[in-house]
Amino acid sequence: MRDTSFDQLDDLYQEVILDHYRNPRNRGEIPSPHVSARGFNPYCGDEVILALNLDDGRRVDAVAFSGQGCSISQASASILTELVKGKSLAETRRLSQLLRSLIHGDELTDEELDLMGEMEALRGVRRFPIRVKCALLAWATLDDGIEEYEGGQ
Amino acid sequence: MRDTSFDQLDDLYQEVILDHYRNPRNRGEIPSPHVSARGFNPYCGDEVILALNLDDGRRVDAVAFSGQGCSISQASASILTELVKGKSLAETRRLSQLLRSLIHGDELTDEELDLMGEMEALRGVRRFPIRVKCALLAWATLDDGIEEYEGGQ
Amino acid sequence: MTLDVEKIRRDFPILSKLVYGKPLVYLDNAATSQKPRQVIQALVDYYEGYNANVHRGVHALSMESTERYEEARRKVAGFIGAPSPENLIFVRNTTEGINLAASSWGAANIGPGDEILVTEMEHHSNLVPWQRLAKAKGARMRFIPVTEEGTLDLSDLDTLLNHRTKLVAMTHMSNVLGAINPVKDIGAKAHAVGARILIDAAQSVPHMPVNVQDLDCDFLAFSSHKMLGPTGIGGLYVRSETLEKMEPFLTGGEMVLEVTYDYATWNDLPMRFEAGTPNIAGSIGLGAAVDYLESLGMEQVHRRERELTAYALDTLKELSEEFNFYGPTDLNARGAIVSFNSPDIHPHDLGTMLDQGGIAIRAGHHCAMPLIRDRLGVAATARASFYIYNTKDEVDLLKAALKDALRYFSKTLAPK
Amino acid sequence: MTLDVEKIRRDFPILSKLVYGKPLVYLDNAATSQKPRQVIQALVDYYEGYNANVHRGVHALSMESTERYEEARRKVAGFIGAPSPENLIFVRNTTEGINLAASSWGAANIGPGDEILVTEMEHHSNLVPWQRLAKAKGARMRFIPVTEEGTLDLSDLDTLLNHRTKLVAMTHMSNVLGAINPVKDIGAKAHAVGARILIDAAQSVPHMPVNVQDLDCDFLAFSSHKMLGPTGIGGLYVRSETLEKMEPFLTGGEMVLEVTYDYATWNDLPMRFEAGTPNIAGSIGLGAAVDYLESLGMEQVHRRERELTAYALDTLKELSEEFNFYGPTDLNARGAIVSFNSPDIHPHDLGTMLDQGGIAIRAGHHCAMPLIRDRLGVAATARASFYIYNTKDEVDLLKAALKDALRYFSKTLAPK
Ligand SMILES: Cc1ncc(COP(=O)(O)O)c(C=O)c1O
Ligand SMILES: Cc1ncc(COP(=O)(O)O)c(C=O)c1O
Repeated sequence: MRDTSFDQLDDLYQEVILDHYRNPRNRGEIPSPHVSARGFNPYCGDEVILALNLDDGRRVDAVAFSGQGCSISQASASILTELVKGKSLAETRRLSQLLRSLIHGDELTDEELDLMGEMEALRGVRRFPIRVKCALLAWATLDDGIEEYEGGQ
Repeated sequence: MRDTSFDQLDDLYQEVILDHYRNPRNRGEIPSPHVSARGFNPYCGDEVILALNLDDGRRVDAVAFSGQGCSISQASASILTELVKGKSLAETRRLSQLLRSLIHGDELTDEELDLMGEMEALRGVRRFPIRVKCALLAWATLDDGIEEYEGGQ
Repeated sequence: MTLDVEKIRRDFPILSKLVYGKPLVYLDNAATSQKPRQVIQALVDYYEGYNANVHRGVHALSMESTERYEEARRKVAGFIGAPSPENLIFVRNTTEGINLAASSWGAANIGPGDEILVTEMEHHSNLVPWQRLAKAKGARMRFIPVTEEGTLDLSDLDTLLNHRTKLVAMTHMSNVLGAINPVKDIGAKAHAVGARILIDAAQSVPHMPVNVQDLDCDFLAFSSHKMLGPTGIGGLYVRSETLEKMEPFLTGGEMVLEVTYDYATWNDLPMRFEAGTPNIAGSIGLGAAVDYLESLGMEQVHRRERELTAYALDTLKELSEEFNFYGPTDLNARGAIVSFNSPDIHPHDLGTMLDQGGIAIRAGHHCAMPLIRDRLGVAATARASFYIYNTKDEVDLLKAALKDALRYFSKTLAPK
Repeated sequence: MTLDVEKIRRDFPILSKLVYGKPLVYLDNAATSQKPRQVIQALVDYYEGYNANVHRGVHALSMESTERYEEARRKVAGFIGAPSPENLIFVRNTTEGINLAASSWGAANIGPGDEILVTEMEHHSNLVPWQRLAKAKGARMRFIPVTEEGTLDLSDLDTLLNHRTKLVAMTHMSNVLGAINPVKDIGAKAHAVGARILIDAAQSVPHMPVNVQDLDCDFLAFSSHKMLGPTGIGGLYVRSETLEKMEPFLTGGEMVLEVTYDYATWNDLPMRFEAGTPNIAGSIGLGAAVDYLESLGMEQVHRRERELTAYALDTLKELSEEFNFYGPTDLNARGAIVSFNSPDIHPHDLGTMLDQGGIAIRAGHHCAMPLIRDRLGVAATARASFYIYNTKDEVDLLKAALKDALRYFSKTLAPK
C-alpha cells in the first residue's frame, strides 16, 4: 500500500495558518458595530461574519469575527482581525488588494510584504485554486461591509 | 460527375401511387358528413381531411378527401376513398389493420391481398421509414374519425 | 455470479489516470460517475457516423439519428420499467425533471391551503422548486423528519400526510446519508389520501433495480451523468393519466403540432415536453450507459455495492473515535454512500489532503444544507461514495489516508 | 486569405461517409451542422481525462473540470463579444434560451395591454413562447410583415413599434429565407421607445461575426449544435442591468446561495440561472467549436459562405422554370440558405429522391409554419443550407440531382 504523502501541503498549511485556526484571535461579536457583514461560500459552506467599530478618526478601533469553515477561511479571518486594527478604511482596502496580488502571484515589494505581516502565509493557497475563495472570503466580506458602510454615510 | 440513380425509388413510387397522386379520386368535400376527421403530420406538414356518409345499414355511402402533402400521403388517401366505399365500419378498420401489417412486412394471405386492392402498392414505403407516416396518415385519420363517431352514438 | 471488477475497471479509461503521480481513487460517485468506453464510443459513433437533427429529416442521416434517438428512449424507459417510451421525457438532469413537474403539473394542481410533503433529507433540487411553488400558490410545505440515525421518522406520517396533501416529493436515496427510503409504502399512503408522489431517483436509478410500475409512482426523475452516461441528459417518468393532462413546459420547435401567427397546438407525447433540438448525442449515450448497466444486471450492481459498503463501514469503524459517521446502520436500508466528519479536521481540509493522495472525495453540504446544518448540526461533511468499479483496496487506501491526515493535522498542530 | 476547404473537410470525419454507396453531400446545415474532430476529441478528452462534477469539488478532477467549464464560458462569451462571462448563461439550445427570457424577464415585465413585436419570419421557438406569454398576461402580439421577396417590410415600423411595445423578439437570420435582418437598427428604435430587443441568433452566430455590444441587444440566444458544437448546449446572452434584476428560471442545486427548510437565496451570476449539474462536456465541446471557428475567422467564414450562396443561386437559376426560389436577391442581406419549391414534386418526395443520391436536404415547414403557409402560400419547401465545408462541386451535384428528380417524376407521370 502506498503512503499518502502530504509534502505538497506544507505550503498550504503553514504553522501560522494552523495556529490561527486552532487559536483564533478576536473571535466573538461586537454589539451594534459600525461596520458589519456576512460572507458565505455556497460551494463549501464556509461562513465569516465580521464586525468593526471605528474611532473618531475613522480608524478601526475594535474588530471581531465569527462563523465557521475550513482552516484557511477561519485563519484568514483571524489574521484579518489582527491586521486591520488601527487601520483606516483605505488602508484595509489596500490590504485586501495586496492579498489578491499575493495569491495571484504578483511580485510584491518589501514594503508591501511588511504591511501584510502574517497574511503572507496564505501565499500557499495559490497552488490550490479551489481554496482561493476560502482565503479571500473574510477580505471580500470586509470589502462588502465597508462599501455598505460608506454608501450609508 | 456521378449520376443520381433512382432505381431504389421505383418500389416507392409505383405507377399506381403516382397515378392517384396526379389524378386523385373523390377529392372534395361532403356537406355535414356522418364521419369527419382531419389528420396532420407535424414533421412534414402533410394534411388529410376525410368525410364519410353512411347508409341505413351503416355502410360507407359517400366519401371524400381534401388536404395537401406528398405523393404518398395524398395517393394513400385517394386509394382509401375507393376502397372503403360500400364497406362497414368494421371492414374499414380491418383494412387499416391490413395496411399496417403490409408495411410491417407481415405475410398476408391471398384473401387479404385481394381485400387490399391497390393499397398493396404502398408496400414500398417499408424501406423508407420516414415515409411510413405519410402512407398511414389517411388511415389513422379514418380510424380517429370512426372512433369519434362511434363514441358519439 | 459476482461482478468481475477488474474487467469493469478496464472499461473506464479515466481509472488508469494518475493524479499527482498517484493512481486515481475516485470516491465521488454520488456527485457524478465515470464513463465506460462503450458510452464514450457511442458519442463518437454518433458524431462521426450519423449526426443529424431528429424527427424532421427525410435524408438517411436524419432517419438514422431519429431511430437511434427513439431507440435510446425505449431503452431508458425499459430500464426503469415504464409501461411505454411515451412516459419518458428527456430532460437535462434530475433538477430539470423536478422543475418540469412543478411547473407543468404543480402549478395547475396545487393551490392555497394545499400541502406539499417532502422529507428533511432532500437535495436542494427537490426542495427549492417546491418552496417556490408553495410560496407562489399559498400552499404549505411539510417535512417528514429525520431520526438521529439518519432514517426517516415515519411515526407522524398519518398526520403529515392528510387530505390537504397534494404531493409527496421525496428522495429514493439520500445523497448524504445513503438512506434508502420506503417510497413504495409512502406512495401507497399518498394515493390513499388522493396525493401524488414524485420520486427523486438521482441516487437510486444508477445503483439498484428501479421499476416505476412496481413503485406505482406518479413522477420519477434521474440524471444520466450519475449512471455512467453523458452530462446534460436525464429522464422524467410521468404516469400516463397525469402526463396526458399536463400543460407544456417550454415551448417552441418540436413540441408543437400546428402553429399559426395567433396560436399553437401541441404535439403528441412525449415530444410535447421536449422543446427545441434535443440533446441527441446525450440521449444516445445514456442509452449506451443503460446497455452497460443491464449487461451487468442491476441486482448484481446493487449486491456488489452493498458488499463494498459493508466492508467500508467495517473498515472505517476503526476510526470511530476520530470521526462521526452518518447514516443508517441497517445495510438493507442504505446505499454506497458514507458521510463522516471529524471535530479536528474540517471536511474541506480533509478533502484537500486526500486529494494529494489521489483520492477524490467530496466535502461540503452536498446540496442538502438544511439537513447538514439543522439535523446533523455541522456546516459540512466529508463523503465517500462508491460505484461498480470501486474496490476493497480503495477502501483500505481511504482509511490509510484518513489516518495520515489525522496524523498530519495533529503533528502540525498544538493541542487545542 | 481564403479558407482551404479541402483542409477543412478533412477535419470532419462524417464527410468521408458513404450514403447508399455515394459520398455524403450534407446540405442540411441550418438544421444542425457536422462536427470537426477537434470538437469530438474535446468530449473524449473530458470523459477520459477529467470528468467530474463542477464547482463544488476539492479534488483534482473537479478543479480541472470546473476550470475548463468556466474557460469554455469565457470563450463563448468572448466569441459573441459579451462584456463578461457573467453575461453568458449556458442553456440546452436556442429554444430554452428564449423560454428563459420569456419566463424570467417577460413574466415580470410584460402586462395587460403591452405589446410584443415579432416578425412574420420567426421560427416556432421565437414565436410560441411569446404567444403563450401574451395570452397569460393579456398582452398583444404584433408582426413585422414579410415582403414578396422575403425581406422584412419596415414601412410601418413606426406604428408597429410604439410606446406600448415592451419587447421586440426577432430572428437575426431566417432559417427559411436566409434573410439577414437589420437587428441593430431595429434594436436602436426599440430602445428609443423603451422596449427591449431579443435576437434569435440561431442562424447568425454560426455563420458570421456577431457582437452583442455592437448590436446593443438585450438578449441573444444561439445553439451549439448549429455551430460545429455538441448537441444539448447553447447560450443566452443577457445585458447586465437586465440580468441582475431577473428572477431565477429553474431552481435547485447550483443556483442557490443558501437554503433552509423555509426559504432559499440565489447564487451569483450567471450560476443563478443554471440549476442542477450542467452539460459540462457539452459546454467544453462548444468551447472547442468556438476555437475552431475563431481559427478560421468569422469574417472569412461569412465571406466564403456568401461566395457559395452566390454560386448556388446562379447555378440553380437554370432551374427557375421548374422551381420557385425564395428569399432576398441582395446577397448582402442573405445567408447560405436556399429554399425552393416545385409545383410538380412535393418537397418531401424531392427530399427522398435526393437522399437516394446521398444528398441531404430538408423538406417541410422548417418550424416556421405561419411563414410557409401564410406568406409563401405552400405547405412545405425544400431547403439546401451550406456551411464552411460545402463546395461548388456539391452545388453542381445538387443541381444535377434536381434535374434527375424532375426527369424521374415526369417520366413516370402522365401529364397533369
Ligand atoms: C432561426 C432559428 N431559431 C431557433 C431555432 C431553434 O434552435 P434549437 O432547436 O437549437 O433550439 C432554429 C433552429 O432550428 C432556428 O433556425
Ligand atoms: C438526491 C439527489 N437529487 C437531485 C440531484 C440533482 O441532480 P442533477 O444535478 O443532476 O440535477 C442529486 C445530485 O446532485 C442528488 O443526489
